[in-house]
Parts: sequence; structure tokens; C-alpha cells
Amino acid sequence: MPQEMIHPGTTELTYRDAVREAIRDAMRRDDRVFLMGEDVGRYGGCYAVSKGLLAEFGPERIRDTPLSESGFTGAGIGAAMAGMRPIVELMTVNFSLLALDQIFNSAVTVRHMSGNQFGVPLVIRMATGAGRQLAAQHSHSLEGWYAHIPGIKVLAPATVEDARGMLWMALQDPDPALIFENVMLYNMTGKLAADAGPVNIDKAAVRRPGRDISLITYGGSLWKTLEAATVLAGENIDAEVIDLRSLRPLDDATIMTSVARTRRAIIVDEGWRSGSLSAEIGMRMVEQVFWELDAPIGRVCSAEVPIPYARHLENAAIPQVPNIVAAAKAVFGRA
Amino acid sequence: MPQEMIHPGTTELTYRDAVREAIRDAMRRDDRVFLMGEDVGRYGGCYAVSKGLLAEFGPERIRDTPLSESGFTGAGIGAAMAGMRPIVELMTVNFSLLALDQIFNSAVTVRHMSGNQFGVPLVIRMATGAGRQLAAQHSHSLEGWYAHIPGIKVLAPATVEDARGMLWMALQDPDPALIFENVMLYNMTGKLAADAGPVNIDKAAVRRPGRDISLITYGGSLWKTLEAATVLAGENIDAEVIDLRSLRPLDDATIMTSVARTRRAIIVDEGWRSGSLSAEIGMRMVEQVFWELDAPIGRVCSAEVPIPYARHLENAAIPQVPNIVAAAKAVFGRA
Amino acid sequence: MTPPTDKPRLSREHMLGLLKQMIRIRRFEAKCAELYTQEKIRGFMHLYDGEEAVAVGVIPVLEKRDRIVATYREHGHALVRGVPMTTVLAEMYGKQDGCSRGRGGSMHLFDRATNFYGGNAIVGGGLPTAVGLALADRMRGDDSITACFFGEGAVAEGEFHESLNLAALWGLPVLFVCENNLYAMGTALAISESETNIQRKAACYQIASEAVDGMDVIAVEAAARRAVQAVRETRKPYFLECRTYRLRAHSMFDAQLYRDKAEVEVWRHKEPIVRYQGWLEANHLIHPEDLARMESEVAAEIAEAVAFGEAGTWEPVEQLTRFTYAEAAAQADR
Amino acid sequence: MTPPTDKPRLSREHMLGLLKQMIRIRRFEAKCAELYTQEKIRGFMHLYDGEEAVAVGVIPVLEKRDRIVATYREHGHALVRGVPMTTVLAEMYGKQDGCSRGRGGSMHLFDRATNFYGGNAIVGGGLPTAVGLALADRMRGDDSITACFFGEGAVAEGEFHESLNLAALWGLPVLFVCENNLYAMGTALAISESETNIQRKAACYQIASEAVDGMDVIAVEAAARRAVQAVRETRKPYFLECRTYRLRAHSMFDAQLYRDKAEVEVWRHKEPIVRYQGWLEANHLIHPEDLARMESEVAAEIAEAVAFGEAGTWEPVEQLTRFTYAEAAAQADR
Ligand SMILES: Cc1ncc(C[n+]2csc(CCOP(=O)(O)OP(=O)(O)O)c2C)c(N)n1
Ligand SMILES: Cc1ncc(C[n+]2csc(CCOP(=O)(O)OP(=O)(O)O)c2C)c(N)n1
Ligand SMILES: [Mg+2]
Ligand SMILES: [Mg+2]
Repeated sequence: MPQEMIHPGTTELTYRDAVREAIRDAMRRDDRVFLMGEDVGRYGGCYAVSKGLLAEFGPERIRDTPLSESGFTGAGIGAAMAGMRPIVELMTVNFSLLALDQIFNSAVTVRHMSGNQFGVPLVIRMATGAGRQLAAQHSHSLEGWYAHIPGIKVLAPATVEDARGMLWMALQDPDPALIFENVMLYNMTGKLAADAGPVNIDKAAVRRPGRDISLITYGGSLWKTLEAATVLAGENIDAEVIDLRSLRPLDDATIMTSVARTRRAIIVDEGWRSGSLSAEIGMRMVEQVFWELDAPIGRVCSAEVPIPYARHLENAAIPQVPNIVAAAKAVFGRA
Repeated sequence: MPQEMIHPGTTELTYRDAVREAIRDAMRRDDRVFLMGEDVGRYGGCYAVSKGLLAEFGPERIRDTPLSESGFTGAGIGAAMAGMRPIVELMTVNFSLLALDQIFNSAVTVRHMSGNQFGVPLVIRMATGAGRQLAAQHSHSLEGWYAHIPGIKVLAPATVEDARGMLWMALQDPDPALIFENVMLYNMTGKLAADAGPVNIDKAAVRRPGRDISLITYGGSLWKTLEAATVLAGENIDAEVIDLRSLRPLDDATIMTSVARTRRAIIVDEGWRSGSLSAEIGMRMVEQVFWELDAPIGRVCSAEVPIPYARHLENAAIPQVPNIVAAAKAVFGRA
Repeated sequence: MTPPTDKPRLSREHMLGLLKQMIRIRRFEAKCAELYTQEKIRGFMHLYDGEEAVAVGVIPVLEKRDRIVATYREHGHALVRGVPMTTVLAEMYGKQDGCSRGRGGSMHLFDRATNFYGGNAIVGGGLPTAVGLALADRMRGDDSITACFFGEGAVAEGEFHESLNLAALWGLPVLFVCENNLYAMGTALAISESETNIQRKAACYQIASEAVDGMDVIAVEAAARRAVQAVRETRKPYFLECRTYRLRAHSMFDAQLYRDKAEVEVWRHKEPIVRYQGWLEANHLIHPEDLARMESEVAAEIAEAVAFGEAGTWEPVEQLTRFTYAEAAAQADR
Repeated sequence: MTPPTDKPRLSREHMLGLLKQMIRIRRFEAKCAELYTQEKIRGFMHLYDGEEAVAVGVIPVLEKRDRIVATYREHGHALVRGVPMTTVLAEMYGKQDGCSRGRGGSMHLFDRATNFYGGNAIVGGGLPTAVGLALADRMRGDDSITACFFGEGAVAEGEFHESLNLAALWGLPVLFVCENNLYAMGTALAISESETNIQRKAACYQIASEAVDGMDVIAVEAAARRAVQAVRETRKPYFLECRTYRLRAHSMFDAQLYRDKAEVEVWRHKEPIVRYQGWLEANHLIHPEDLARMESEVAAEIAEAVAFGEAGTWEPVEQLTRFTYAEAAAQADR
């Protein structure tokens, strides 16, 4: 994280704190909002996100659930259909697979299938990603995979500002929204205006403007990609870095504008390569700006392997700064 | 289906019968093989695939299960780990979401995570696809989505021959294999050599050779694509049709050889467009034969909507012959 | 036949009403079967013949503000709840005049006006929804209750277990109604449950329960009254097992290899309409004219529904992706 | 302390062996905690302090041909089962000499040689596997049984319900061992189950069961003997609830806000090692030299394991994707 002076009216806080502030703020503003999930209350959240909220809001609105992912996600769906605004925390994306039937067959089908009579204004938050040596069953990166499903929105806040600001907008959305919080970001600190609040969730953000190549990424990979851009700058490659922020829908306009200008692109995606979101983004470039491309589009993704525990193997399995740098240089035919 | 004379030593049968023959043959050849799933026994299978097998093999090996997708899929995993060769039938892909945790977190992780001490030689069969007016919860096409997961193989038999021949090879595979049977194919008839048996599962098949454009598809869309190729032939476009057969791993060689020659490609995929397998295939072309491409790659996919019940809407939601023809002509700049 | 215990409510009019509702469902289902063979109705369709006493016994006991969650075998529930037969049938025709705009079909009847939260084609899939609806009511302090219907096949699903536990643990006003018709498609109860006494499942979660002869509409209604009152007053879940039987095939694709014709015949003698009608006759509570009137009213209603379905229009194909997400106006509305 | 009922087997040697196994686990866990703070071990790690009597009471009762399925809190189970401490520790170091090649870590100890089917980091995820292992044994007519360990938190998962039903319905030789330590992370039992008597769950599936004081190794062993015998003879499942307590935090990241220090203190007095040792002493079954010898043997074993872990080598990074799928040789081998 770039270290800068904290301006007056600015606070420095962690991504974790920013998520907590977002929940607290939403709970205060709208009494239909409540948080429900495993260990969100007494334990304070498996990543300490909801610490302190039980004391402030009580056990009805900071609702500890049994280990019943399908059951309580479905309960969130029902409560949302009846007019509440639940935030379901699924702890981590790894456990969300147990709730997938409810998400896929109930939450996302109801509006269309009922001819718009019922909707599911539900927010589901979960941690995602590898990097903490938690091994194969606890290191999935499936946010891009979820983005395949019509009927949901998929958000991936990468900055403290977005961690603070996306939740409220997601709660305003009349349809189910999934928010993926990369586990490697919780301890990251960043600056936030003291009056920071909701942020738009429609547009991708250009986190670093550049002329020579577009590096497109999201979530936990944003910071690695920015670091790679700095390295590339040292090699006279001026990279533009785009943070997708929303994985469904994708903001094609921002992506294509950038690529049409730089004429070269790399997509950095922590999902397994085959069938990852990176493929969709690349394919859209082919469909929309094929004639503008000066070189094949590059991808930096995770190796196609259940993420191993050993640190060196895990590191090798997921995108790292040198891989991004190398991929970008390869586009320019440089080794 | 093209209607031809049945040669001596050739039988004509349905896709359904071919799957049944494959199961019967496997059960006879290897007593570690058994079939388990909802209504596979007394009911005869929800699509009548297993009709008659209970009488031949008895209720231990043609095992009716309760409605417990996660439980009996997991039981298949355990039985496979202990040396059996279970065929789990998940009725339809729509219900497989209830078993996804077992598939994703157990079946596919065990070999790598245990350092190759244990493997899961399990075959999971399920029906997939839309087209029977079964509405949103019963019309998913997720085989391409499943192909994202490392550790499994994903097969999509599109012909009677493959329906008959893929199962045995999948059972020989020491790793979990998912076989997706498109619901629209069960009643299709085809010819089969009387001594037809296992077929390779490694290679894509060129179902129609052609010079001008490669149409790449699999499963239920194969027949629509072949029909489109016939239409295109009438417009002087000589299309090559490739049936992927295996969605994971993909046979890049066959795809790229074709595209490098025709220099144009359309991918036909019944999955929802965004994040469908079509994106991965297109992206691989960009990565591997970018400089050979004379035109942007086209995609014909499903509309991004829960599949509706009404026939005209369902038809409009999924790829049809005219869409394929139009997409192919568009590549040539023709309307 | 269970003698009516709650006399004052069981006016003759009320008693005839029960019969009429059952006949209404039975005749409607017959028409659906006919329309299915004519290919006016497509997809999967599951008829309710034999089980009418359940929906008819339970649903009228609910208040308008209460909520209902049903399964794919829900024509009867929708009709008894007051979803117009016209829009139910138009739905199966796939017309935009249908109660789900023609997008749901037989398995997905929805109706906001009557708090009918849909047919659900995933076995067990509706139970968590019901828990959530009741949770919303609890959190807001509303006194609505949610009735959740499901078959005995759903009991094997993990979601059954999770939902009952959550409802009991959190004290949620859900009336779980298990329609135990002894088969899940072709799977007999004994092949699906190690404990075949379904009512006992409730005790595992400390949920009050009752099992009732689901072929006896008076008994079902009396049990439903007790159940609804208990949920309304205690704000806790209640489990009602209705022991019934499906007289027809599971769906339109079922050759019924898994059960004897003789077994079906035995149950045919217990079926709720003939039985209840016989009881009414024996007690001189019904006259042939009453029956004739009912039949003709039902026939007229069905004829009207068919005409409505036939006259209905197709949603323009341009609207295919509409309401995958809410529209701006709908957003403001929510 | 439960007096030993099965005298002949409870030779003094055997009794000391139980103590030694418990001490072995306790000291091993302490070393793991130390290595964790030194960052030699990473990831999630869940220690077994306070629950030793469960693994030590149950596992030695099993035969070599039997199978074991465990959870992420499985160091103790692996050690008692005979997975070498060296390879267990090397696994946590992430070295290729580890019992899972360094790819699994603390939560995923696997060992084919001892039929140890792994730690599983998905709560409830191991239960269906156990059902399947037992199904294979049943179908082949083998007389092995499968012991499946899980916490009381897993009882809320749908997979618990589906697995118990399948095991009972199909008559499968599974010994379900619930380690009820009263908490699932920070969630107390009463916040997770409407019926807090876990043993009763078994009855819902017609599974024979017993609840035992899980802090009393003799009692656990006696119950395990009854259980194993029942499974072996009846070829049906059995449910053993071991009531225990976790003395440490859930994992290395847990501030334990959800329980009082006082509560932990109360349980510390019931903890299995001190209690059993005291009983052995009171009955003059152990001498100070015995204890000293045990401690020094355990210390030596741990030292050896640490040395082994330290000396272990890293799997070459080129092998990262190896065994995502089987290799040709492995195929032939299977
Ligand atoms: C999760 C799931 N698995 C399988 C099916 C296929 N299926 C549809 S209905 C049915 C039987 C359900 O039986 P039951 O719950 O007893 O209800 P009934 O049909 O008897 O009313 C099955 C297996 C499904 N729809 N959903
Ligand atoms: C399906 C799933 N949900 C959530 C988690 C996170 N988690 C890990 S351990 C645990 C508590 C489990 O408690 P219990 O089953 O009682 O076992 P114990 O840790 O007490 O031994 C939770 C919630 C998980 N690993 N898997
Ligand atoms: Mg039934
Ligand atoms: Mg516990």
C-alpha cells in the first residue's frame, strides 16, 4: 500500500474495519438490515469483521447461526422476499458451495420465474482467495465463477473505500448481490475520508492510468498488479491498471476504452485459468475491439491445481508480481 | 439424424438405450461397478435409462437412494476411495448443486491433497440442458461451468456411439469423471456396430470436415450445429464442425488445427454466454492461433436469463440453427 | 370419518364448501391431464388427485396475511388459496396472462396478492424460504405465520433437517405440512427413510407435531386448526404430517412400475372425495341438487379458465430477459 | 472414574499405555503451538487439548483393517492410529516428507498405510465419505468398520442428517463418534441445536447409541468396545457421543470472547490426563518412574519428529500440479 500523509478529515483504517463500519452504518440507517452467519456474533466473525456489533445491535440483528449454510442462506432469501434486508455472511466461499442450490435455484430464479412478483434483495458476503496456507478446501477463488450466473450481482471490493462503500449500494439493490472479500486484504490499511459512505458499484476504476498496456484485475490481485505496474514503469512500459470492482455485470465500456487505446491487454485473475473470468473478459475484447488489438491478450491466473498447503507451492500456484511483469513483457516480445 | 441403411452387424437404438447398454456392459464386466441414485431402480430412472437393470443386477448394485444428493454423492466418493467403481446418477445437473460441496471439496481435492495416497475413481452421470419446457430450476446447462474445476474430467457424449462408449473409459479413469447427457438426446436414434464398445475420451471429433469456418460445439448443440452447417453449405460456406466430447480436458490440438486452417471460428455453447466454456475456447484460440485469425471469433450461447417455461421464450433463450447460421455469416460480413 | 368436533364452525355451508373445493381441484386436474395430452400444457406436471383433503383442510384455516410455500405439486394449493383458476391455467398454457407471466408453468405458480410464494421444483428447496419468511415476521413482530408444504421425500434432504432446526431454535412461526403420500416418484418411504414414522422427525428438533389421516378432510381441518392456533399463539413451529396417497402417476411420464395396481385400488377406496361425500350423504347434509350445483359451478369455472388460457397472449419474445434483474421502476417500488 | 469392567484387557501395561497416548498427544500439541508461534507451522491449526480421552479411548479398539475419517482437529487421531509422529509433523512443516507430501498441512493428515482417510476441513464433509467407505465394505462382504469422528457443530449440517439416514437405511458398519466439546468455534451448543441432547439424534434414524463421559478414558474405551462390537456384529451403524471440552482456543486465531475463563477453569479440573493419572496413582497402578519414563520417551519422540520436520525437504515447485490427476503408473496401480 502506498504510504501517504493522512489528511485532516481522513482516517486510516483496515479493510476489516471498513467492512465493519459499512455493516454498522447500514444497520443504523435501516432497521430492516440484519447480519446472520456462523460466528458473526459472540465470536466476532471468523476474520473479526463483526467484532463489537453484537454488543451494539443484539442477537436478533447480529444473528449467530448453526452450521447450516444452505438453511440460513435460504432463510436470508425468505426474509428478503418478505421485505427484510439481510446480510448473510457465509464465512468463506469454500462453504458457499453448501448453499449453492439456494443461491442458484431460489435466489436468482425467483424474480424472472414469478414474472417480477417477488424479488430477493439479499446481500451475501464471504471471504475468498488463497495465500494463507489454508490448503485445498479453504483456498478457493470462485468469485469469477459465480459471475456466470444471471440474476445476481457479484462485487469484489479491493480497496478500503470500496469495502466501506459497496455494501450499502448492494443493500439498495433489489436483487441478490454477492460481495467477495479477499482474505489477504483484511489487514491492509488505507485512508478513508471521515465522511466516506456509499460508492457506486456500476463502474470499473482505473487505478493507474497508462499508455502502453492495460492490466485488468480485481480483488486481491489489484495490489500485486499495481506493484507489477511499478516494476514495468522501470522498464519503460507504462501500464494502465483497471480494477473491475463488479464482476457481474462487467463494465465493458471502461475495459474497452482502455484496451482500444493501449491496444494490448493482460488479465490477472486468481481463479484457475480454464474457464476463469479472465476468459470472458478476453473474449469480450475479441468480440468488441478485435481490430484494435496489436497482440494476443495475456492471462495470469492460478495454476490448475487444488491449492497446496506448503508456502512455496501455494505461492507458485497463485498469480504473483513477477508473473504479471513477465506476462506483460511477453506481450511486447521481451523476455 | 441422418437416415441411412442399417448395415448387417449394426443396430439402431436410442441414446437412452446406448447409455443403458453401457451401464449393463460395465456392470457385467466389473463387479466393482454399481449404479446408485434417485429412482434408478424400481422407477427405472427418471429418463428411463436404467429400466430393466434392477431385475438383472438386484437392489444392491442398482441402488435406489433417498433424496440426499450430497449424502449419496459423498457415499460414492467414499466407496470409490475404498476400491469400488460407483456410477452415481444425479438425475439432473440442477440437483447436482446440492452435491457440489462433496464434488468440489472432497472428490477433486483428495488425490493432490493426500499426496497421491488416495484417489476417487468415481463416475457421476447426469442429465443436462433445456428444451423441454421445464422452466428455470430444471433447465440448467452447467457442464461448461463444471469444466472449470481441476481434478475432474467432464464428458459430453453427443452421439449414440459416445453414449455407449464413454462410460467404460470414464470408469477406467482413476479420477472423478462427470458425464453430462443432454435431455434432448435421449430419444434420438442412431446406428451402432453390434460389437460397439468403449471409445477414446481424449480427442475431439471432426463431425463434418470443412474449409471455410470452424464451428465448435458439444452435447445437445452438435445436431443443431450440423444442421446449420448444411444450411451454410447451401450458401457456399463450407463449415467444419467439431464435437469437443471432453470439456475438461479440452483437446486444444484438434481445435487449433482446424481453426488455423479455416482461420474463422464460431463456438456454440448452450451455457449462459458470460463465463461460459465458449469464452475459454475462444481465449485459447487467441492465445494459440491469434495471428492465424482472419476475423473475430463468434459465439452462440444461451441468453442470460433463467430459462422460462413458455415454449417460444425457451426457444429464444437457447441456441438455435438460425442463430448459428447468422453468426457464421456475420463472420463473413454477410447478413 | 372423524366426527366434527368444532360444531359451530362446521355449518352445513362450510361443510359443503370443503367438498366443493375438493371437487374443484379434482376436476381441474382432470382438465389439466386432458390439456396435457393435447399438448396445450407442457413440461413436468404433477397432479394432486387423492391428496385434496390436505390443501383443502389446511389452507382455508390460514388468514389472508399468512404466507404459503408449496412444491411443484401445487395446483390444488394455489386454487384453494384463491389464486384465480384463470391465471393458474393461463400459466400452464405459457401465456403472459398466467400468474407467473407464463415463465413458471405448472411447477412455479406464484401470486403476490395471496402471499403464495410459489411452487418450487427443487425437493426441499422451499423449506429454508419458509424459515426466512417466518424470520422476517418474527423480527418485525408481525403475527403472520408461514405454511410450508412438502412431500415425505423431502424429509431425506439435508435442508429439511437444517430448516426444522432453525425454525425451532429461533422460535419461528412456521407450520410445516408434510404431505406423506408414501412415495417420492418411485421410491417408497421404507426405501428412503430408516425411521418411517415421519411425525417422529419433529420431536428430534423439539417441535410439536401431530399426524393426521390426510384422506379425511374434517380431520385435517381440525388438526390444522389446532396447528395454526399453536403457531399463532406460541410463535413456534409446528409439524403436521398428513397421511395421504397419490392416486395418479407421479408426473405425466411415469409408468408406475414401482407399485401394484392392487395397492392403488385399496387406496382408491379411501380417497377423500367419495368418502367425504358419502359421509355427508349418510348424515343427510347434502342433497343431489347440491352436488349437481357444485359440479356445474366447477365446470363453468373450468370452462372459463380454459377460455382464458386459450385467449391469453404470448409474452413478446423481446421481453425474454426482462426481470432477470429488477427494472428501475420496480426498484423504486420495492 | 469409571471402574474398569473388562478386567483381563485392562492389564497395568494397557492402562499405562492409555495414559502415555494421552500425554503423547498433549505434549505434541504443545510443541505444535510453539512451532506455530515460530511460524514453522502455518495456516489453520486446531489443537486437541482436553479431548485426548476420545481418540485414545476409541481408536485402539479398532482393528488394523478398519478405516478412520477425521476432521481438521485430527493430530491426536493420527498419532493414536499410528501415523508416525515424524511424518505428521513434517506435514505441518509443509515438507514433502510429510504424511500428505506437505500439501495438506495440519487439517489434512492422510495415511494409506493405516487406513487414515484424512482430516477434512469442511465441517460435516467427512460423514458421507465414511458412509461410502462402509458401503464398499458391505458390498464386498468385508468385515471392516469405519469410524467417523466429527464435532457437535457438524450435527446442524444437512450432511449429518443425510449420512445417518443412509447408514441406517442401508445397514452400514459405521461408528459415528461425535466429539461434543460444547462449542463450534464460538457457538455454544444451545445456540446451534434446538435439541441439545446430541445422543438423541441417533434415535431419529433408528441408530443405536450411547453417550459417554469423554473426559474419562476408561469409560470411553469401554463404550467404544461395546460400540465396535455392535457394529462389527450387527453390521449396522452405531452412534457414540463423547462429552468433552476443548481447553484451548478453537484455532490459533481465537480470542475466546464467547466463554468465561471460569468455565474453562471448571473443565480444567475434569481434564482427562490429570484425572486418569490421579486415579492410577490412587490405585497404586503407576509409579513416579513410570511417569518419568513416559515423559522422557514422549519428549524423545517429539524431538525426533522436530528433527525430521526440520530436516525435511521441500517438494520441487515443478511438481506443483503433479497428482491433480493420477499419473499413468498410478493408474495401473489402482
Ligand atoms: C433436489 C431434487 N432432487 C430430485 C428431484 C426430482 N424429483 C422431483 S419430485 C421427486 C419426488 C419427491 O417426492 P415427495 O417429496 O414425496 O413429493 P411428492 O411428489 O410425493 O408429492 C423427485 C425425486 C427434484 N425435483 N429435486
Ligand atoms: C462447512 C463449514 N462451515 C464452516 C466452517 C468453519 N469452521 C471450522 S471449524 C468450525 C466449528 C466446528 O465445530 P465442531 O464441529 O463442534 O468441531 P470442533 O471444532 O469443536 O472440534 C467452523 C464453523 C467449516 N470449516 N466448514
Ligand atoms: Mg411423496
Ligand atoms: Mg465442537
